[in-house]
Amino acid sequence: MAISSVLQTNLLSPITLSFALGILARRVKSEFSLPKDIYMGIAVYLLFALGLKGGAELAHAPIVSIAWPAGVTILLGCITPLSAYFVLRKLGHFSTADSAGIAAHYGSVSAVTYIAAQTFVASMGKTVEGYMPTLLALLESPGIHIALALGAIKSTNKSRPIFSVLHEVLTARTMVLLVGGLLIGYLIGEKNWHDIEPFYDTKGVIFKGALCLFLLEMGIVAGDRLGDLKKVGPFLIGFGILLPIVHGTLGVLLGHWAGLSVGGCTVLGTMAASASYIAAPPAVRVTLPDANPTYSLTCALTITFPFNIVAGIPIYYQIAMLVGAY
Amino acid sequence: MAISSVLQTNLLSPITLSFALGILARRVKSEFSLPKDIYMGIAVYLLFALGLKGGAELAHAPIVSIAWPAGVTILLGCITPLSAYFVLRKLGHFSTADSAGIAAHYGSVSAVTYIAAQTFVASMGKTVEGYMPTLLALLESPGIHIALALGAIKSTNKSRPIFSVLHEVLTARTMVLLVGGLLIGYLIGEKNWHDIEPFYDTKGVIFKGALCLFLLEMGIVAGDRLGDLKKVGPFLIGFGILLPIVHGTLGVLLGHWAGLSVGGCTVLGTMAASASYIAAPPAVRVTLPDANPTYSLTCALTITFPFNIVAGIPIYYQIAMLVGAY
Amino acid sequence: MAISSVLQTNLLSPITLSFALGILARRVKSEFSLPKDIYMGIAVYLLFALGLKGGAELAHAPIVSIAWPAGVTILLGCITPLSAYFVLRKLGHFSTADSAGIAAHYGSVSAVTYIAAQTFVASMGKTVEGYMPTLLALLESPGIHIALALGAIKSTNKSRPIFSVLHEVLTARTMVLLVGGLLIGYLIGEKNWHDIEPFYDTKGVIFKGALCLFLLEMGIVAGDRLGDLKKVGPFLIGFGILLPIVHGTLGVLLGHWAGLSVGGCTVLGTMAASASYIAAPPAVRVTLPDANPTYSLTCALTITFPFNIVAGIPIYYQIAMLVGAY
Amino acid sequence: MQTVSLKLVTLVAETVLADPLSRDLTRLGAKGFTITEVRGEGSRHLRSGEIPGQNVKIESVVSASVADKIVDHVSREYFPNYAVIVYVTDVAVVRGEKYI
Amino acid sequence: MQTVSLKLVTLVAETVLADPLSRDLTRLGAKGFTITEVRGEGSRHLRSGEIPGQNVKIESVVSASVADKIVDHVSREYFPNYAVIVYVTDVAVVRGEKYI
Amino acid sequence: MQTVSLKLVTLVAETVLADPLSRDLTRLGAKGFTITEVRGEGSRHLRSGEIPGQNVKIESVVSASVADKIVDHVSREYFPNYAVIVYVTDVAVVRGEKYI
Ligand SMILES: Nc1ncnc2c1ncn2[C@@H]1O[C@H](COP(=O)(O)O)[C@@H](O)[C@H]1O
Ligand SMILES: Nc1ncnc2c1ncn2[C@@H]1O[C@H](COP(=O)(O)O)[C@@H](O)[C@H]1O
Ligand SMILES: Nc1ncnc2c1ncn2[C@@H]1O[C@H](COP(=O)(O)O)[C@@H](O)[C@H]1O
Ligand code: NA
Ligand code: NA
Ligand code: NA
Repeated sequence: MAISSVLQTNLLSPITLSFALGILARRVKSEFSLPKDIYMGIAVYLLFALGLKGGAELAHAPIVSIAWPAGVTILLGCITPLSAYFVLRKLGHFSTADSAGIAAHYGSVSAVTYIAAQTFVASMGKTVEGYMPTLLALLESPGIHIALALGAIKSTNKSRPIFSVLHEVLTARTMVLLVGGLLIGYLIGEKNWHDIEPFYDTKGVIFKGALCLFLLEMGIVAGDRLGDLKKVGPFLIGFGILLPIVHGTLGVLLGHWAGLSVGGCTVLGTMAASASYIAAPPAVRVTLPDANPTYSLTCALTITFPFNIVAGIPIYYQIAMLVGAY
Repeated sequence: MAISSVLQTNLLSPITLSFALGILARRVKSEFSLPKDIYMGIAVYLLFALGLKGGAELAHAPIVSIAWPAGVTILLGCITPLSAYFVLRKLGHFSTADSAGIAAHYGSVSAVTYIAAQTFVASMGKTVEGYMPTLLALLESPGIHIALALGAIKSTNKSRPIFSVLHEVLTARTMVLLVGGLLIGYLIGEKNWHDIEPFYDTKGVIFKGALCLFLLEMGIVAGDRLGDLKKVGPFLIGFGILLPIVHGTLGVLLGHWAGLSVGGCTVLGTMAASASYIAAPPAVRVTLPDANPTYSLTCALTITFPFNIVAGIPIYYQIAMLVGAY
Repeated sequence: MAISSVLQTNLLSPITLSFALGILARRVKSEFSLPKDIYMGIAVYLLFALGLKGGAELAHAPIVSIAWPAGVTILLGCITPLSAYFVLRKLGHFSTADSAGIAAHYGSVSAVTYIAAQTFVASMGKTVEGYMPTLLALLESPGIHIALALGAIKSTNKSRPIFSVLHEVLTARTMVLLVGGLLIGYLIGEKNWHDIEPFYDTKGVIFKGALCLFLLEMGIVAGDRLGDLKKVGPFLIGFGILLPIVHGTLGVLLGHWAGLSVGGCTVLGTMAASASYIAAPPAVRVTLPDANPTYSLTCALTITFPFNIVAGIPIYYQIAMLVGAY
Repeated sequence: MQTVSLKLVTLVAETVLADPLSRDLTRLGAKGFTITEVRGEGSRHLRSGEIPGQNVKIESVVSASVADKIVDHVSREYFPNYAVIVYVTDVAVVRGEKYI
Repeated sequence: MQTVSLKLVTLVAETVLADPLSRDLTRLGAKGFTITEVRGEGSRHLRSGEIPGQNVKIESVVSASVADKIVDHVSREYFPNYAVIVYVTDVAVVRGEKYI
Repeated sequence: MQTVSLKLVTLVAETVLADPLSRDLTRLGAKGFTITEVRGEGSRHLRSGEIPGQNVKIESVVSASVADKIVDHVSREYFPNYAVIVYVTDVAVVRGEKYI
């Protein structure tokens, strides 16, 4: 399929359009937003569903088949925060705190971007390895820890004891629901899974329907911050688009090398390219007080997230095709 | 089918009974109510679903076929606030502010009443034009603006600058979700729509199930205000029942004239007969400070809404049959 | 099926594992919890679904067939609070207030435990009488009233006028949704029920999916209170396990005697064995100020609830088999 | 604009007391009150209610004498058994008659 | 640490007034404000809004003169037609310049 | 009923500080505190957190000396980098010992 038509398919997906509607609503100064608890509730549902589904699939997959993909995923979790940090520090001349803070976001992963990639791949008629949610869980925290450690070491200011923060990240919502869901999905077995599958199936209608509402609110949150683009300046805007492409390509290549299918490569690339805006921000905020949160959040939420949703994912998919993943 | 049995079918629908349960709960002084965010969340879902479904249908309908129905809808949006205003001012001798305030409610539309009409028509085995949600969106705001302008001009008191309010109404939740949903549903195309249809289909089980919970809470809210019936007096009670019948008949006739089916006529009549209790109240409250909110809200929520749900809709349906809509 | 494999089936059910995950999350000091309104919203949905489904079934059942089961249910509602009270007073030497307070919890019923029993029985391939939700509604309040009356009479301290509390219990969320749902389900008739059945069916996927999220949060709430086990001491811990077995056995026997199937006996036994932690606590708190809420809530929520979910229900099932219910 | 000086009585108590306390306030002469859902920690560590630490804050602007009555009543009726605190602040209001 | 004494102006009003009032506060010289969703009962028993009794509490630390302006403005513009109250408390803050 | 006069310390800060601040309060001698979810606007316009403007209000009744310690600590540790304000009010309580 031509890149153009791929892009179009992606642009006209309910996910992309719901996100666009959210941004539009804020641009016309609408005061509408999803009730806070609903937004949180959908997030819980999406993450739990990801975990359960992943666990159910895991029950079939021979553990060995995951070894290599898991390995490269953790590798990505170690490389991406460092590459981000040094680009910001050396090329962008940002303070250690700011560099580390932003790096923590790009070293981690955005679950919603992951889901969007999965949905996109499916719409391309390709399949994705069932154990991808496991990789998602693996990529969640290492990047944050590495970046924060880096910031804590390098920064002259005393920064809050880092261990309590490591713990907070490891026990945060995403980890509980993702890892917990994986365990449950793995343990309950075929029959029980089929009882709840229509509700939690990430290809199911409930999941897809809820996802639209979630992206509508994400659009509103991002639209809210469009104004901050001025504050972050051209370098970070370029950074928020180019680094994902680099990380995404790296993810695709490593995924291919680890034997992932074209679908798996696309999703792993997207994971590497995505930036966390849920787990990372509070961790960075309390550990590196003098890191400016406007920088990291605007990059992750207002630049990289939309870029990945709209153009990034199709690009990583094309790369995956090029490297000739089957 | 005889009117009696039609009424009975309607009385025993889950919607009507859930609403009745809500009222009953308040009458026996139960403190139960739906959590606020859930109530809001269901409202968001219902409106978004209406929009998406309407948009998906719109994709098929030849735009021209909507021209006339759209025209009469806007006409209704201009007539109904004026008729309401003058009845209140001349016959009811209400202050300009109160007359305009109440007129703003009756010039607009209640989405839930619209949904109830749609469900009722379906239960009668009749179909409704797919583009009705578009008409719903068209009828939402003109009435409010006309009534508020009227009040602002006529009232001696200075009233808050009206333009900011016009903007608020146009960008309120209902408009964002309805118009936004229409656009998305229109753009995503067949395949994408089918992916999310079971979740958002207004004839689907999720929609119908959520609707019951929503009407349960609406019953509670209405039951809460039953006591206010004393405060508004017999004139407004009569007004809240008779004006909808007049507006409803007018809506059916204009709909028939514009070539709508019996289902479409019934729904358009119901739209004209219904009174807004979401969009109108805040707009009126800030623009016309000396309009008594107890009057307008009690009429819209405690008199007209239940009347339409229980008796109004079947009546408009009968009228549609009489005028011989096919 | 051997008790061991029955236990295992139960341990690996999504419900049990979700509950376990919640406890685990709290043990690792995760701060995750379901948004309050979502938790409340799911509770509303579960109770309303129970009612509707029960009502729909009731429409078929010949009323007479319920007479005996209803009778023994009310009997259980009178016996269980008394047995609980005297065990605590005489053997445990607790104050009148504390004894009455705890007794109010064990005299009532936990809807979630009821649901777990129903799901378990189904997973054993057995059916349950359709009118069980009616029995659930019957068992909800008598026990609370009897225990509170007992406490009010015996306690020397003046306790808050009891009648307002009786009213509060009778009009609380559970009663409104359960009894209201029963009425609606009974009245709407076949066709209407089938329209909403997939959404509200207690065997349906939405119900089962939502139930997992609910038990996840219940696990968190219970995990939060594990620390209180120290405060309540060994007697109450034993009480929280042994009394349910006694009440459960009694429930099974009376159910069998009233002609319930093995499924019905298991569920009725579970109802008798379960302790309320929604309706009872506030009623007790305001009526018996000097009853220590830590005692009653820890017993009901941290001891008896998990015990029933994990071991109790399978045990009552085995007993039902033994007494030779068909 | 000249103002009169009144008392703001603030109660923080476990949620279940929201209704009893508001009734008491009205009975003791308060003309109105404002309720906020809060969470908190104190010295008593009482874990009543399904979700512990869920409290309500009830604020009422009243005359000095009514303030005394409320503080008095609350500390007699509720302190012994309930997780509740009360404190009083001086406030200046316009149209003092509204609150008396 | 030495502190300066300022005024805390507290408004409780029906939800629909949240935006107009915050705009007014800023216009009258408040450098910031904090909004809380509350519910309440008063003497007016106005049932505006779908769910009655839903109010907002707006608190702002300001100078004495700004406090006067706000009280003045609110009682003139809003008292007659809206469910709203306002009261003023003395507060001590550090870095007083932040609020002036 | 005779009352003692104490201090009510009020902190408004971005949500992420809720835990660190409560820990600090306890460490500095506060016997309890009440937390409210609020939203607000100030001079700093820092947009930390996914949804900007989401703050917490932490209130604690403490002795004058503890109040000083808290104000001191907060303005030293948090003012430079965080969106946070603190102010102190006089309050009258019964059973003052509960708070000291
Ligand atoms: N010193 C304090 N300052 C502010 N709020 C307090 C204080 N002590 C207790 N509270 C509040 O009062 C509730 C009950 O406190 P207690 O009775 O001490 O457990 C707590 O949950 C807090 O919300
Ligand atoms: N005396 C009072 N103390 C505290 N809050 C009050 C008082 N009177 C009124 N309020 C608040 O102000 C709102 C409007 O009051 P009113 O205008 O008297 O109906 C009420 O809903 C309460 O939230
Ligand atoms: N003058 C003020 N009065 C009341 N609250 C304020 C004031 N200034 C700031 N705040 C609160 O403190 C938070 C942080 O303010 P700032 O650090 O100035 O951005 C704001 O979001 C408000 O909730
Ligand atoms: Na990444
Ligand atoms: Na209308
Ligand atoms: Na029981």
